[in-house]
Amino acid sequence: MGLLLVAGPGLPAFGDPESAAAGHVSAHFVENAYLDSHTPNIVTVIIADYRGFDTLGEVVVVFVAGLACLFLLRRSNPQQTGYLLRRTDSIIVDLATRVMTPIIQVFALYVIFHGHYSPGGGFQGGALFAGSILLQRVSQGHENSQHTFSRHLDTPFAIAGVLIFAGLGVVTLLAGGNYLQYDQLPLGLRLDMLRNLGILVAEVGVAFAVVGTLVSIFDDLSCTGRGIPRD
Amino acid sequence: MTWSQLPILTPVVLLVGATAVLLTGRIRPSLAHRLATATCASCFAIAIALAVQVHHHGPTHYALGGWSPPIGIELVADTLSVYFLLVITGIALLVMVGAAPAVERDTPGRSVEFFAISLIFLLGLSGIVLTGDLFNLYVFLEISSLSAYTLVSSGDERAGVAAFRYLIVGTIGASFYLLGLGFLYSVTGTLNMTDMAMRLDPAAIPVRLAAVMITVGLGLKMAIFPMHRWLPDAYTHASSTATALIAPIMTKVSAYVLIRILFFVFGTSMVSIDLPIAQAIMWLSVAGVLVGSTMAIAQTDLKRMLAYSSVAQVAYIGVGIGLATPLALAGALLHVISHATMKCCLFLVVGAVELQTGNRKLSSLSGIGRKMPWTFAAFTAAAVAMIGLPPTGGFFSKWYLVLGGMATGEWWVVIFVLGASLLTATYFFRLLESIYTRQSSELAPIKEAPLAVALPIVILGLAVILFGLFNSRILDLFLRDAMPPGLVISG
Amino acid sequence: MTEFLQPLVIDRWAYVFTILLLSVGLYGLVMKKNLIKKLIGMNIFQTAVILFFIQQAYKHGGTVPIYDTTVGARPELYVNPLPHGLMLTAIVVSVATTGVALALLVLIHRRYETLNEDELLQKLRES
Amino acid sequence: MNGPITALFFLLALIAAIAALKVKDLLAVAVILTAFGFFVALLYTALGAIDVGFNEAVLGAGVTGVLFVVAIHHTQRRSID
Repeated sequence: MGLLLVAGPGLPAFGDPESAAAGHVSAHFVENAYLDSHTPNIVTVIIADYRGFDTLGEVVVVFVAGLACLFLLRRSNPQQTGYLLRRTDSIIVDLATRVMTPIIQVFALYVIFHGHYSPGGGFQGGALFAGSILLQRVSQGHENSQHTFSRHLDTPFAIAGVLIFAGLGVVTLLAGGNYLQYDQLPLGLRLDMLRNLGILVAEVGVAFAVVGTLVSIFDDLSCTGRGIPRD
Repeated sequence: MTWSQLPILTPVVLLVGATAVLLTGRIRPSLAHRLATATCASCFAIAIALAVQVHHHGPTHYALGGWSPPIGIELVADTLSVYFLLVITGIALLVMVGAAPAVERDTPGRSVEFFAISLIFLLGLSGIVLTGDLFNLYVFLEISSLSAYTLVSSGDERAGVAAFRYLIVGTIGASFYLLGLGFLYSVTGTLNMTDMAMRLDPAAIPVRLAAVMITVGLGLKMAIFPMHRWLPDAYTHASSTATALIAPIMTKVSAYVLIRILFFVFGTSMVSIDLPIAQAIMWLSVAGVLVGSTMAIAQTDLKRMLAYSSVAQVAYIGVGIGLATPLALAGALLHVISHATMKCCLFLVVGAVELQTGNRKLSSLSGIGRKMPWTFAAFTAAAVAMIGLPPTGGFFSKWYLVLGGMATGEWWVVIFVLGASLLTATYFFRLLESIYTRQSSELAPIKEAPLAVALPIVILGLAVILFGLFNSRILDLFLRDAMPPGLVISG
Repeated sequence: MTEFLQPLVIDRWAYVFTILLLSVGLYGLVMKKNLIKKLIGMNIFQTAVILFFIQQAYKHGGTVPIYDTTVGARPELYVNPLPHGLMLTAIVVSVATTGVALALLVLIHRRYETLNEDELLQKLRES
Repeated sequence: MNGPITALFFLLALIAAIAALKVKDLLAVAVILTAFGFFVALLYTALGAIDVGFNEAVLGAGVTGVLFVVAIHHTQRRSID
């Protein structure tokens, strides 16, 4: 740690507008993000367009985490699988979550689709949506919350998300561009609008994957599988 | 779609393959293995095509999203990365071909997920060797690590603990890498490797600190000596297929990242002259070889013995990196391919033995060489290569290491390699002796492994010898071009 | 001493805080015996690394990185957006790692009925 | 300008981090960890990283906490250190 402190003076000062990191590449992002893709939120443009491949990789990380929990904890035999969570006894909690859930979900959708203009996007919206489902799972119990989001849905959701994002790349590949080069989408719009659209599709893919995976991880963690005989 | 799209195809094919395995696995689980094998085969084909292309036209740069670097992320397929890509996909294909029976036994009812995770593991590794962006490398590092933890946990009942320890160590390693990257980014403002190499000031303190932290982080992943504790447990308790898949390539890819960052981004002079990083890696690796070999002698479990010998063999690569001379680095790279093939062969044999006998204690192996002649012929070839006897690949990689050491007057390398080979010989000859000469009646019903299991083992056994015979071809085809700037193999 | 402290404490106090947080995480990771505590230490450590990126992206007088027509595309008036994009990825990666780690812990507890490292090693030795 | 606020959030996050490692009741630890995530999210926001702050608020302060609680339910609640 002392070593880390020694290096401190060599770093750019906190809040220095002239630091090396602030110039170069990120200056290019700030100057061109709106022109390139008609999207005011620069961070959204960076994660979904300039560095879209990182985000695809991240979706794969989330996906493999969900898959890992599935692999580790879920048993194929549903008879052996019980779930931890029961419906809450408190009427206040029950009522509050019933009111809150749809509001959170609508807000989550807003976050996903409004990510171009305001903070937010696929991750945040997806995680928020997943959060609302987890809230329901915790308060209403596992069995009672299946009608909103069945536990059989989560892996397909995650796969769909990965396929939407990766498929978008394949479409641009087939259309003659590089992978994830949204301006090659065969739709006949202006280049910046094409990128705008590409970002939206990517965000939706991310959201699908995040919702599916987070709910899947939660379900796997909360199931009391007795598949492994205790010895 | 033209030939210029080749670099991106490996990750995309693996990703689509993984989802396809999951989807078809829900309907027909038996298809999952074939689909995974087909995916690996097509990736191997892509890697060969890429190698041919790089050989004829030089390094291929691929700008993702059409954004030219340093704005966007680029994939760079140069000789070094193609070399590693060939190793990864080739090993993966051979492991996958014979994986079905062992996976079905080790993880009953979950083999579909196992194959999907294996493919994503390969996706992570191939992404690491192809990418030209330091943060993208981190993302792929995490993909491969997360899937590796899961694959490790698929083994026997202690595997969970081993996997958790591996997860903690791996995450610290990745975090250190990310922290070092943060320092680099804050003084250069870029993440692209080529761009960073140009904008870097090797004298700046944050850059030096970043070099140390990245080395520590990757050293954790590569299991360099004092940070090797996770490896034996992880390899021993993982299921046999997982070990055969992870052991040959995971640590090699960490070595690749180390080579790429130390020599290509920081530059040879900085890591070996300005800072004693290379020397530190070298001495730690020397210790690693000795400790790993000594521990291997003391083991009674075949898999655990091989795991400790992995620590030692990976450390040879570390010695080659640490010497930082052209021939030593060539030796390290040659050792990557020869150790990957022989270690894969050995672990597959362990898997085959476990499949046929249900046991992997060293004592129970007496006389098994006559019951499973083909498998153990390959085992012998690989064992001879591990010791480093000619004409196998293991001999020549050490030979180049010695040459590289002598080029800078490091004569102790000769004695060290000889001594370490003697240590390796101790445990492998003891093993070979009991396999072939002793008689054992209780092994009566044991038969040769099924064709799909035995074939990859025999191919790997042959490959070990072929890499030895054609080592100068490998040197000419790949390693000469793969050298980092400033290190040129003369002659 | 002052010429050493001045650049560190006055100009880079956020950096010092980050290092402290990093140390806390590392302490938990190394010293704590309970595996869940170790995991929490790991979480704090990762958060500190993320914080390191975020604090170096900050600029005095910079606004949030959302394009504003009244400000125009002048890089010096926005906080550096690139680390934000990177750290979004890093946060999700850390949550994914935590998820897998918790799954492993549940698995370990099912088998050995303990999450204390010493007891766990004891049981491993016995079996 | 917002230096004091940032410093305050830093301090709170630091305290929460230390508390999360010191408290022996793991369920309480999970809640403190959530608080830690929340403070860090505020900190990100104060530093101008609203997207990251949002993400941390949802993931670090929300989902991680829930996952920890569920996992602790399955395992044991007390920790000796």
